[in-house]
Amino acid sequence: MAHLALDTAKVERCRQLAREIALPIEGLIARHTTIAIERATLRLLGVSGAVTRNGQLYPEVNAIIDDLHRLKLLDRGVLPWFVNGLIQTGLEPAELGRAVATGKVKLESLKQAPAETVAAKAKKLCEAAKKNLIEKREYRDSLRVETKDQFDASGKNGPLLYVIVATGNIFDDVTQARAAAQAGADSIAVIRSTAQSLLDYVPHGATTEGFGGTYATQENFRIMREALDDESRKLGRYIRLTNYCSGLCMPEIAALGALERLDFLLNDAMYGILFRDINMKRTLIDQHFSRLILATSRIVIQTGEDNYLTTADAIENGHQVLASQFINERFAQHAHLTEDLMGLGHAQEMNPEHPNVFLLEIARAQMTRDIFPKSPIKFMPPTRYKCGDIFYSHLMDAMFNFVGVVTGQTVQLLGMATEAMHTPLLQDRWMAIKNAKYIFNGAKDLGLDIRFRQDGIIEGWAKKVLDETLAHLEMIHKKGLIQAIEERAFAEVSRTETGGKGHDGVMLKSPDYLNPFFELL
Amino acid sequence: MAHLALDTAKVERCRQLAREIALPIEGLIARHTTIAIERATLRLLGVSGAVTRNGQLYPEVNAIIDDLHRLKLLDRGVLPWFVNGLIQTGLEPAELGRAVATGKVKLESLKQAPAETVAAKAKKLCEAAKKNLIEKREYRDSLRVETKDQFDASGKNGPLLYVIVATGNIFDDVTQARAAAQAGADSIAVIRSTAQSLLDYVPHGATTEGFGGTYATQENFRIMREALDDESRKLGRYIRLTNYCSGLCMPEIAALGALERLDFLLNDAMYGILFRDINMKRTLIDQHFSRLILATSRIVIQTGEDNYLTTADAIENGHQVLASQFINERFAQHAHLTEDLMGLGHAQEMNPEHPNVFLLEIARAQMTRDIFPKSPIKFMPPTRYKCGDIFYSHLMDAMFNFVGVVTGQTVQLLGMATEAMHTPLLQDRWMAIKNAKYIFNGAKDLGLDIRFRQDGIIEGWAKKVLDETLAHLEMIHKKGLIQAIEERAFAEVSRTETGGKGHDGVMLKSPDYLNPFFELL
Amino acid sequence: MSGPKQVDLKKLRPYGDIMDDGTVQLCFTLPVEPSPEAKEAAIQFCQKMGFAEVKVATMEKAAQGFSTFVIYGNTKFSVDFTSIHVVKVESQTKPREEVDELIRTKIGRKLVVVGACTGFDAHTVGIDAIMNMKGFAGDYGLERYQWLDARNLGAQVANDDLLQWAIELDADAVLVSKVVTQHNIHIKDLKDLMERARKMGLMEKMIFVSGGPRMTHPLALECGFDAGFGVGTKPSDVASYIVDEYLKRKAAEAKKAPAPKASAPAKKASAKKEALQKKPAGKVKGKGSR
Amino acid sequence: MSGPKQVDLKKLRPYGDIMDDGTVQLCFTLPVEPSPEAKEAAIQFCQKMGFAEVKVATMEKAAQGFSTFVIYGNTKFSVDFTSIHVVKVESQTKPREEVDELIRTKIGRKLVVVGACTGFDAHTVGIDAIMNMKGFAGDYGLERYQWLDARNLGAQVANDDLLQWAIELDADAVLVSKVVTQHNIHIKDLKDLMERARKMGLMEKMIFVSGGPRMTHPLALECGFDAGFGVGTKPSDVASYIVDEYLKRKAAEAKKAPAPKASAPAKKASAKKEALQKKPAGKVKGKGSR
Ligand code: B12
Ligand code: B12
Ligand SMILES: Cc1ncc(COP(=O)(O)O)c(C=O)c1O
Ligand SMILES: Cc1ncc(COP(=O)(O)O)c(C=O)c1O
Repeated sequence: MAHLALDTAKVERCRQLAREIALPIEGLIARHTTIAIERATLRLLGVSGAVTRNGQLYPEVNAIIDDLHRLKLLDRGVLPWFVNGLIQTGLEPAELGRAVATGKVKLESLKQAPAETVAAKAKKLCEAAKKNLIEKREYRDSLRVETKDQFDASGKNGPLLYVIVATGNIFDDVTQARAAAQAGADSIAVIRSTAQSLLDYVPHGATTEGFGGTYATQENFRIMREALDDESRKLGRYIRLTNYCSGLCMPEIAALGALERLDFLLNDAMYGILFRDINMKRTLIDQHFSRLILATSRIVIQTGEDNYLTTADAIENGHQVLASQFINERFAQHAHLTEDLMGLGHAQEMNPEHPNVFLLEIARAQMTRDIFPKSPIKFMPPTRYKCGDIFYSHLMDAMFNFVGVVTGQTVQLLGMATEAMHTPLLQDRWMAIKNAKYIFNGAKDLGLDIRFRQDGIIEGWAKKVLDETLAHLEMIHKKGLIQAIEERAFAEVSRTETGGKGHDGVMLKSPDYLNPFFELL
Repeated sequence: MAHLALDTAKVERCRQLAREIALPIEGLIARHTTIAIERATLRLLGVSGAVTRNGQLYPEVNAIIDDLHRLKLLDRGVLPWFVNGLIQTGLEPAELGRAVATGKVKLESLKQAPAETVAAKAKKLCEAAKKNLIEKREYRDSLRVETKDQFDASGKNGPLLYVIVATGNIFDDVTQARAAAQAGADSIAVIRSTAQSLLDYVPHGATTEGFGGTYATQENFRIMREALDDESRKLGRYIRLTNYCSGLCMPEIAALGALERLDFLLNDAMYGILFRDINMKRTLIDQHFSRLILATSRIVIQTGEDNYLTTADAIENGHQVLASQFINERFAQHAHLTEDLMGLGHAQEMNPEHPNVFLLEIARAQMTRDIFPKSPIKFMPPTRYKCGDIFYSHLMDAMFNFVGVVTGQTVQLLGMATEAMHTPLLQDRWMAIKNAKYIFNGAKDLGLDIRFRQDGIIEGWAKKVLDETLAHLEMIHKKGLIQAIEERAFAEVSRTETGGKGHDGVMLKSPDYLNPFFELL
Repeated sequence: MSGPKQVDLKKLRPYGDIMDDGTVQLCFTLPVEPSPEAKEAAIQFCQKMGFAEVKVATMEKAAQGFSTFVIYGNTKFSVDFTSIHVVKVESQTKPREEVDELIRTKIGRKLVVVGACTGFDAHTVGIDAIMNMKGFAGDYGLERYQWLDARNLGAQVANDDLLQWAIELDADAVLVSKVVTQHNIHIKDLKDLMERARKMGLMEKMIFVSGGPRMTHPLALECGFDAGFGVGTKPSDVASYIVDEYLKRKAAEAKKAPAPKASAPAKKASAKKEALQKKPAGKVKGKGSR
Repeated sequence: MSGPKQVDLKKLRPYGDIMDDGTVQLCFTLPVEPSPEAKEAAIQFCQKMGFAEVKVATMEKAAQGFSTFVIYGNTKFSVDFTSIHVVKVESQTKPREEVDELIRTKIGRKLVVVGACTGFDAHTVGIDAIMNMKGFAGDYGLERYQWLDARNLGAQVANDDLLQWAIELDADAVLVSKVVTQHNIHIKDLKDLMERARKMGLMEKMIFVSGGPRMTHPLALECGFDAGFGVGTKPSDVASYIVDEYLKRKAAEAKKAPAPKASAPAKKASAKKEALQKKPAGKVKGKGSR
């Protein structure tokens, strides 16, 4: 790979700043829990059912947590109540969950076992839950071995072909996913239905209705993974499954993804804040717990910096993306995620008519590769400048694929010629995969065969963006992350500490807060 | 521009060999004339009409030459007879041409003026004809200045956008040509009707019928050039016109192109032999006279080595293309063409699914640029591997455009997404131009910003092809060009010295052969 | 032999490389394996659509049980271009200064414009392009207009909330952006909004404008809006329309009852002030808004 | 809520992202300037072709007076896949060895095959791919067959010359390649050839096979040929067909008159020899042939 001559001292300084920027937030994380974390905890213990509330399926975990939250009893966490319930009723977690959700048992009004007993049983249960996660992980890894999986996080074996399905109907999604896999896709992302991230519960069961995407539910995960297991074996190629974690249910989706053997989860420390107006504290606290789970299950996170460039100009704002990547990297480390699990995101969104635009995109992609050498970087395609001229749009994707393979990106989310029109048709995806295969094969070793001219346009642009990034992080460091976000540090969006959705789901932990997962994961 | 480290001694040796290979042929050229040369001579003097023979328009020059040839009187050339005719009848060339063609005057049976008188008048007429050519050239050049023409033969200003029109109807061609120019095309090539090159006369007048192309006639040239003059002025951009010279009427088409201010003419020393089975001697003798005319009018020739790769495999036969280019270069020099008029042709025709195919194509294109730095190289698009999947085909053209701009080719003949289907539709051409503009702009200075890794795949391939070329030229040198061609030196085609069409049109010049153009042009 | 065939507007047909050849390119996928029968099915299908000379450029196996085709055909249909009439937004786009001047002189108070991207739709870039200072393609947004009081509520705003704000701010015009169109969600949401507006009797009081990449003026009318704008709309197009429409309505009113006009401005002004107090910070700080 | 909707072969329709949605992409150019009217014309045109929900992805100015459209529509048409019947070449492709073996055992003499690309058509690559040693896509050409005597006359061969050669060489099969198809020149030339062949009474004596990128078996039959082959044909497909067809005819003859069969081979053999003497070198040295 042709590498850029970047000032490593500046890169180190950026990491240093990110660490210091994250520090106060890490304190905040330690002191709080959220209703989502407590629900995720119950899910890990096996509470997975749903009850019908005014005609709609409502998860048992929500029913349980809602009540305790209303009674202001959650600052101790859900476990003291729930585990005590298990002791008093002698039921299994799943049984108790149902009993409580259906009102047959009231956790708050049961007699209390001694704290030590509860704590001890809680620990045992959580250890069992962790063991379960590890078994799922090992099964997934064995399937990868069985299918001779070639994936290399640092991108050695060329970009992975990653496509989305988004029919809204999980069964149609399966049809599309199988077709894509047969055409050559390596990973299938099931786009979530519009604004599911704003629901404070995870819908239940298989779903066939959704807008712009399909609901992320445990059953939908299972159905899709089952189909992909089948295709993986048929094709002798391991096909990955991706879904979306960020949102009001970040910890729960992480738990469900872990239980259903997902490979990638879109998981960003700030996406919810910036793009879904979810409360800052809520998001920052949730993302940590969710990542603890993913670290245990060794699921690759994919961050959402690419989104910055869909709203802010990509030529001017490259530094925001890089600055955010350093911060996401730091939060990931804090949750024990190893570098090969940090799928940092960026995108090729510059104005296609800008002179020498490919040189600037190469500079951005190459520096991302060079600064995060072990990261399974997620490279997102042109979307914003995509237009109704599908033939031109198809070319933009070809040049995106070209930049991806030349700079050694790890995960290439394939662009669609019809991006400006509709969610992908089967033929759009087939065409996109053919596009990527052609370019990846034809330019296979080009990155290794060229060098960038010293102080040329490419190197110059990379230097410029690194300097701007450093300055940007210095600014954030001075103001503090929260203040900086309020002042539009990222994607031209302003959010406040107390504003946004889900703030009331955040609680200060009491001294007797109990949740062994924080130690175990 | 990233340059390749090529062994200049080897390149020099190739040129040396080409000179020696051409030498015997140059002798042959000096000793012979052809019916086409003599017809072209008359056309330069102003004989441009046609007579009707069995319902068809037949050029006066053919009528005149046919008769003299039948009577075996042409070894002195047509001028002794025709100029004497002018003296005896006192008619103007055009008038005499008509009179002879209609049988009113028999050149052979007129009384003879003294040789000196004839020679003197012949010289005067040819000088006037040359003056006329130069006026046309100057008018063309003034129009280029008026429209601030940016063309640079060495490719400094980026590849020129060159498209073909081929409706078969000159008036529809004009519609298509104007549309292409408005969309951004810099040069319009009017493809000739299938196999016109096998006609031993140039059709007359405006034509509206043709297969796979439109007949090359003086009137069609005029009609198209007039339309392009108009567009050039409207768009403030000089639009070039191209047509096809090689074939049985090579010298005449050169003359007509010169008279109608063409900018490019497809003119190859061996194309007719290899691809139209036209007799070797005929072709080699004709090409020289045609090029003398083009040198005077400073019309850029474009050679046809690209065709080799449409029949022979492009990965294996790169050396044939390069060897042929050296030979074409030598014959061009011999006809006084300067480097900036030698549009050597090559093409991107490798199997698109070959691993690292873009690296190999870059190597081929770059070495062509480096070995012929001042040549207005003509780079031809993928055609052979083009398929019915127009979306994929469109990508092949994008990568062709990419290689073209990165390696600094001069003239980029734009590929069409529908290449495997039909001659281009208006929308196909529009799409192709949009493709080229996008890639050329986005990768504008990429060639300057990269270096090729020493002994990398690209450099390695270039070295290999140069070595094979040297060996190939040594072989041709040993056997002689004629024998080598019989033994398939180029494009896997075998031709013999006496085989092929038009051999009977070749004549040994007699000692009193008269044609001042050989000294004047 | 004369010039090329001229276009016959009464019988307008697609142009390939000769006038009236009716050439059309198609690409579609049939849910069957590639086979001679599949190809024949594709051809018959094109013939049903009225194509003569159906040329199958390619039949590709897109996946098990799916064949994708690229086809060229020559249609037998033509349309009478001379008889086509398109309903267009009745307004001439004017420069910002002119619009401001018009409002200042002819209305004498700021016009209040409330905008949002409604329902679950989270796409703010479109409405931002119209409303935010910055604007779009070098054309300043409505917030930049001196005589417009533009309020961008951001995205994912429920229809009811939008109308509530419109009432509280005493809006003269309401702008609605819809970008997600899958399963025609945009049409459902837009009709729902206008249904509520009608019930609340806001139709006469306010000018309702919708927009989005798939929006057209006719479609907007069909959904009950006063106007609709699509791809490439510029803020000045919208501002110009709003003021023209406002004046047209006033003129019409005037004919009926010229009396109450005078006091209006005053009332408006005050009403607006209060509303602004009520307006929670969070809202105005919506994604991408000022 | 169960599985996805299954395909209904009696009502086969294009598949976009849901079974039966009938999605089709179109691209065409109208000879008018881009304008709302032009867009409407494009929409009406699509409606005439039976499209519902016509979505104009883009209207581009391709040139003065030309608008190019990309459109997505949902067709209302479907075809009955179960009732489709395609006439196919009746022959099973066999490996070279098998074909040679068949000829050796069942016919006992080499079959003579003469091929050319006719008329002004100069495209030899196609016929070469079928006839030359080298072959196509790893499948050896007819010249490589021990029991075939394959003669490739190259390109731009006049119909009469081809037939003359077929007669002189006493050919069993005649192969004709047509690549240029503009204005259906290929159909004209092919029909002309068969007209002459019929007049000369060669129809029964020889097997006439045509091929080319736009050729289909049905089209070949329409032009009077016995079989036609299109894109991607392999030499072995052709060789297999020739021998099968030859044997079929012999069998049919046999029924009628089993007598003259015996002498045939001998006659053939000699006839061929002479012809070869006559055959001018130039000819066989045709472009691309050995
Ligand atoms: C940027 C973007 C996003 C960003 C949005 C960021 C933001 N804050 O807006 C992010 C990444 C968050 C996003 C998310 C999603 N998106 Co999105 N997104 C896009 C994208 C790439 C560009 C849209 C855009 O900004 N265009 C630029 C603006 C300026 O153009 P415009 O909206 O057309 O606005 C102009 C005119 O329409 C008009 N106009 C618009 N509104 C109004 C209003 C009025 C009153 C007036 C007068 C005029 C007017 O004026 C504007 C200026 O000319 C498009 C694809 C594309 N290239 O179009 C997909 C696209 C719109 N997204 C889509 C989808 C499905 C989603 C998701 C549901 C999942 C997914 N597939 O990505 C999620 C969830 C979003 C949600 N809950 O709604 C689909 C919609 C498919 C459909 N037709 O239904 C698209 C088409 C992509 C695709 N092919 O799948 N997306
Ligand atoms: C190579 C080529 C040339 C070469 C030909 C060299 C040669 N000696 O053959 C050169 C450069 C000389 C050339 C010239 C021209 N060409 Co040309 N050429 C092509 C090209 C790029 C590839 C054709 C090819 O070799 N295909 C590979 C072979 C193996 O495929 P195939 O022919 O289909 O053959 C297979 C099957 O069809 C079948 N088959 C074919 N013949 C037969 C016969 C029998 C008996 C059987 C059983 C099977 C069979 O088996 C083969 C193997 O599977 C095509 C574009 C394309 N990509 O298709 C244009 C193309 C065919 N050419 C075209 C034209 C118009 C010309 C020209 C007139 C001008 C121009 N536009 O280039 C000139 C003049 C030629 C003339 N007088 O006829 C057009 C034809 C348009 C049309 N549909 O009418 C095309 C489609 C390009 C275009 N879009 O303009 N051309
Ligand atoms: C990090 C991240 N999380 C989640 C999502 C999807 O979020 P939603 O479901 O809200 O569209 C995205 C989409 O781009 C993302 O980048
Ligand atoms: C050098 C040269 N001359 C002439 C032609 C066209 O020749 P014809 O008219 O015989 O197709 C070509 C086509 O590729 C060419 O390369």
